[in-house]
Amino acid sequence: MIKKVLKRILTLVVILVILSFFVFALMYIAPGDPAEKRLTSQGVAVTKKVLDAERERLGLMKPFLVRYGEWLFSIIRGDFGISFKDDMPVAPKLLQGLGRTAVLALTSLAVSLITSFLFAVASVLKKDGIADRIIKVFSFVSNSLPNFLISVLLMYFLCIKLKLFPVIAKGDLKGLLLPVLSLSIPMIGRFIRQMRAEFLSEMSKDYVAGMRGRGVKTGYIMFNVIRNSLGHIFTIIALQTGTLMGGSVVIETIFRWPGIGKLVMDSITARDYPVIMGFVVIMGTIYLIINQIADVLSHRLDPRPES
Amino acid sequence: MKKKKLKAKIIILSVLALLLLLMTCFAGLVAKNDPNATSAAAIRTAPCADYPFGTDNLGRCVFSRVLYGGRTTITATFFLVAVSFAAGTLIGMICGYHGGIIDGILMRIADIMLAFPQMVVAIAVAGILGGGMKGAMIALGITMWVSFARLARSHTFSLKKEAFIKAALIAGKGDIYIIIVHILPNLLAPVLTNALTQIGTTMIGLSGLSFLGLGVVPPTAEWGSMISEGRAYIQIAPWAVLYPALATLITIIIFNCLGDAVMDYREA
Amino acid sequence: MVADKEKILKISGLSAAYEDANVINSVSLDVYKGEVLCIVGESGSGKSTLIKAICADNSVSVEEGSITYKDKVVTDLKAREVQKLLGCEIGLIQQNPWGAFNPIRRIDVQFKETFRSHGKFFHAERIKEIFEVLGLKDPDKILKMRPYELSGGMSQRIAIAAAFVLNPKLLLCDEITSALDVTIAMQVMQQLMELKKQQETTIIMVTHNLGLAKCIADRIAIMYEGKIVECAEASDILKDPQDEYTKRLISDVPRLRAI
Amino acid sequence: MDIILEGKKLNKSFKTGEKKTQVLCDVDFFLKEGEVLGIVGESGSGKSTLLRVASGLEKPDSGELLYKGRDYTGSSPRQTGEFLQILFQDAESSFDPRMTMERSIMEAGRGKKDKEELLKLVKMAGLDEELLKRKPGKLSGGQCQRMAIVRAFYSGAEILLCDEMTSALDVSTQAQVMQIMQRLKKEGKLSAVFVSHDIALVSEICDRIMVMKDGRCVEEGETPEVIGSPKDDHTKELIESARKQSIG
Repeated sequence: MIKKVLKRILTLVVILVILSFFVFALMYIAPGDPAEKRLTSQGVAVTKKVLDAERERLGLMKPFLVRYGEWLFSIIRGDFGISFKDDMPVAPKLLQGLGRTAVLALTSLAVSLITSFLFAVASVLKKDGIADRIIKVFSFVSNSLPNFLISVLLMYFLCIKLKLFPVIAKGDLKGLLLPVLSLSIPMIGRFIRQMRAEFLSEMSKDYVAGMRGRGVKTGYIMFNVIRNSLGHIFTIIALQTGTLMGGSVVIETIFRWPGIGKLVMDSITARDYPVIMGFVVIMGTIYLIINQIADVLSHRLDPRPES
Repeated sequence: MKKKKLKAKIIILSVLALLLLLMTCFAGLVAKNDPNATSAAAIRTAPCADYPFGTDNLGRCVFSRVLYGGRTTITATFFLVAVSFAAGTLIGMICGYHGGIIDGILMRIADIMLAFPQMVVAIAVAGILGGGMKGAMIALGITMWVSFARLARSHTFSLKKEAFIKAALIAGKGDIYIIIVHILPNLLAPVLTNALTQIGTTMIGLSGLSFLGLGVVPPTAEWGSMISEGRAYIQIAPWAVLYPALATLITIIIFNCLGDAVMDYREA
Repeated sequence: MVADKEKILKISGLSAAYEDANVINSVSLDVYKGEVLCIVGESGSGKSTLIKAICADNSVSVEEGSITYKDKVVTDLKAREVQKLLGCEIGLIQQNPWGAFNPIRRIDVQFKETFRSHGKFFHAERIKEIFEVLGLKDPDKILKMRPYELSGGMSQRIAIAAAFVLNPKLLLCDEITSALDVTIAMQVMQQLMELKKQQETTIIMVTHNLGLAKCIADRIAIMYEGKIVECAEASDILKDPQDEYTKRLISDVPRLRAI
Repeated sequence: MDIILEGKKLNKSFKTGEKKTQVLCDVDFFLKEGEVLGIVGESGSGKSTLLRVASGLEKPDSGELLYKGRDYTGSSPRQTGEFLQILFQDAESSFDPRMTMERSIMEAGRGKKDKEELLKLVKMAGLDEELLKRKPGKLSGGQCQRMAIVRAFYSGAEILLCDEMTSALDVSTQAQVMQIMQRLKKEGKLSAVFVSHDIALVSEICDRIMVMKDGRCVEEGETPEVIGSPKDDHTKELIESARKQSIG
């Protein structure tokens, strides 16, 4: 058993190293010279001498692999380097942003999971009834709505037309509602469709007919169907967190929610590479860990060897 | 009986999709005004005769920008889906059929690609590489081919066990003949259906990146960036945002509907 | 001899469709208490759909005619009543040996669900008695296992136990040995008959295997393209079949040469 | 009648995870020209594996395979396909779903494009010529299996390896297919290995019978001997079950 766990951790580490190398290499091939940009963005006249001194200070002169090695070890020590924009260490800014993004992302995830689970179960129980059809149409449309579109529509109707909410979120609970709604609606659509498909495929299995043939109550049957589908549902949720991360960047920019997403968007316009790299490494790591957990859970729930 | 109804649905939707493509491709004929021509006099005018969708903050005709923007988004999406489809299916087929080391390496690479959250990678790549549709397409393309590769691999894997492949081996046919004549045709249907469903998601991704300013470089017209530009003055000129938003929604829904209908048809 | 027997099931003029294909047309059949009736037919003859119709499976749409079990008209029962009926009155065993239980949950837990669905308490002794008759050694170990860990023969025996545990009056068996090897199939059949004698259950056995029907059936009904073309005592039907299709069916069965 | 196909001391095992299961243990078999050898056994007895090994689709771990005395143990399906053909249990899936029957059969002809011979074989199999233009999905199981027989003979193979070829068919369709096999046998055109779990069916068509259990050959001999006076307990059990279900 331990062998399996070790193997899993090893793959996790290997992928993380490759992830960091990919991100670092990306910066290397980026157009323009970061040192020059930093100087111009601070309004310093760019002369050869000043430029070389700046490059030296930022360590841009060292060979690529050495710089990558240094950067990797510093990340492991939790030091994400200094921001190009304001020379402040990047790590605290990223972590603080991460905290606020977590609030937004986890609430949206929770909201979406609960609603979509209830709708999925309801639509499977009353298959081809009116409720099922409405839920199918709703989930189809919401699954086709990009979250930036929803936020614009919500802002237009709720803030401007009905004047229920302030246009700029003030970071308080009321301000949280619109961003959460914009993030949740597409997720609810996607979860309902995937969960419903999972339940229906499980319902078509022979053992459900077998249980009905023994007069087992629908409650027990549904419990078994849901229990068997949980494994796949965890994988679906884990994959969905990736899209959720991307979505939160968009939503935070729109609603000015001060999370890591907004931070990275500002740093992109300011060409602040350490922040961008830090963002990708942190998000990549979280995403990997979530997927590994989902993998372990689904194997625990359905121990049958892969047929 | 159910099949007939589904077939009709597919035909209607494909006609709609085609109509959409034609309208955007021949935008020149339909839209009179030049999409990038600004006019100080006509800033933020409401929809009227010569500006059917009104004008935006720089006085550009929203109607022609929606059509030309459609062309950018749809062509970029189709190109991206087509490339990922071709690359993914080819790699998936080879891995599925030969197995062994090639399969091991390529699928490990696919796992690594899938290990990154797609949008996060897209933002990083587009952000660092700088704007332009090319950057956005590379960003999305990196992870998109994987879904096609996985689907093609699993189908090839199950097809390989089928008796008619064994019969072809006994008939003295080589691997390449078997892949092209037997595996590919039987593979096309499921993978093409997947391609249809990918169109909607890709469009969301591309317009999302443009919305963040990481996709299209102004002034070229693109729905995502139009919505992003129009958002600031939504109170005064809502039409500059609502029409591109509507266009995006309708296009995505048509392609998702088409994808769903084809999937149901194949299962019925 | 059969006339004075009490009738447990009456199918009159039943026409039904399955997956929008008209599969049963005007079938009438009476089943008497305590007998073993085998319905023999090839694939597509509608025999499985008939079984599904008897246990009011909602995938079968009844167009005309009715099915009456004792005094209840099964085709008109509401879902709640059907649920009460199935299990303790009408039992069902399917072809897929792993089709009775959820493959990844413990067997005893699932037996509990069956008992509690009928307002009864988990009766371990009763299950072990039936396991004994079915030749299942070490019942305690089996009860703790999960169905996917079992062989086909064992799974089917546990499915039979699950059907008999609530003492149903009428047991429907849909091709229950087709997925098993011939030798195991014969053992399972004998053990099933043993349980039938103990509980005086009436059995309707659907199969494509005429030879198997000969071994266990009191009466045999031949089904072809949704109709019952012939129905008579097992020995009569084999010695001098009346219907053309039955004759051909009997002649087509391979004989053990050089006996 | 000399020996056309032979296998000596064939072994084969499969590795699933850590567990290694031995599926064939030192199995010998031989087939004479114009003769039909029956291989009977229950699931897991290794009868189908033996057939797949003999066909070249799978390689044995050890042992020898001879075709008319020539060793073909390691050869590929392409080479074995010159003198043998396989008939599968699921006949419909032995044809490419997207190709018409005619094209599939022509494919097995290794370049031969002889419409007369094809039509003659189709008539022999009691099938309508029109079926050649259809795809497998539009044919019944029985029709597909008969088309598979046509394909086997069109490819010019001398030996037919039948892997439970009628187990998926109804009794009446099975009888139709077996009639064709009987006619081919009478015309001396059929040398075949017939694998099945149905000992009664095997006894009707095979000259010799081999009984397999857990990867071993437990009994082998002329049909009347094996059926009349079986020596091995497993064979007795098989015959006993078959006799109980026989309609007489």
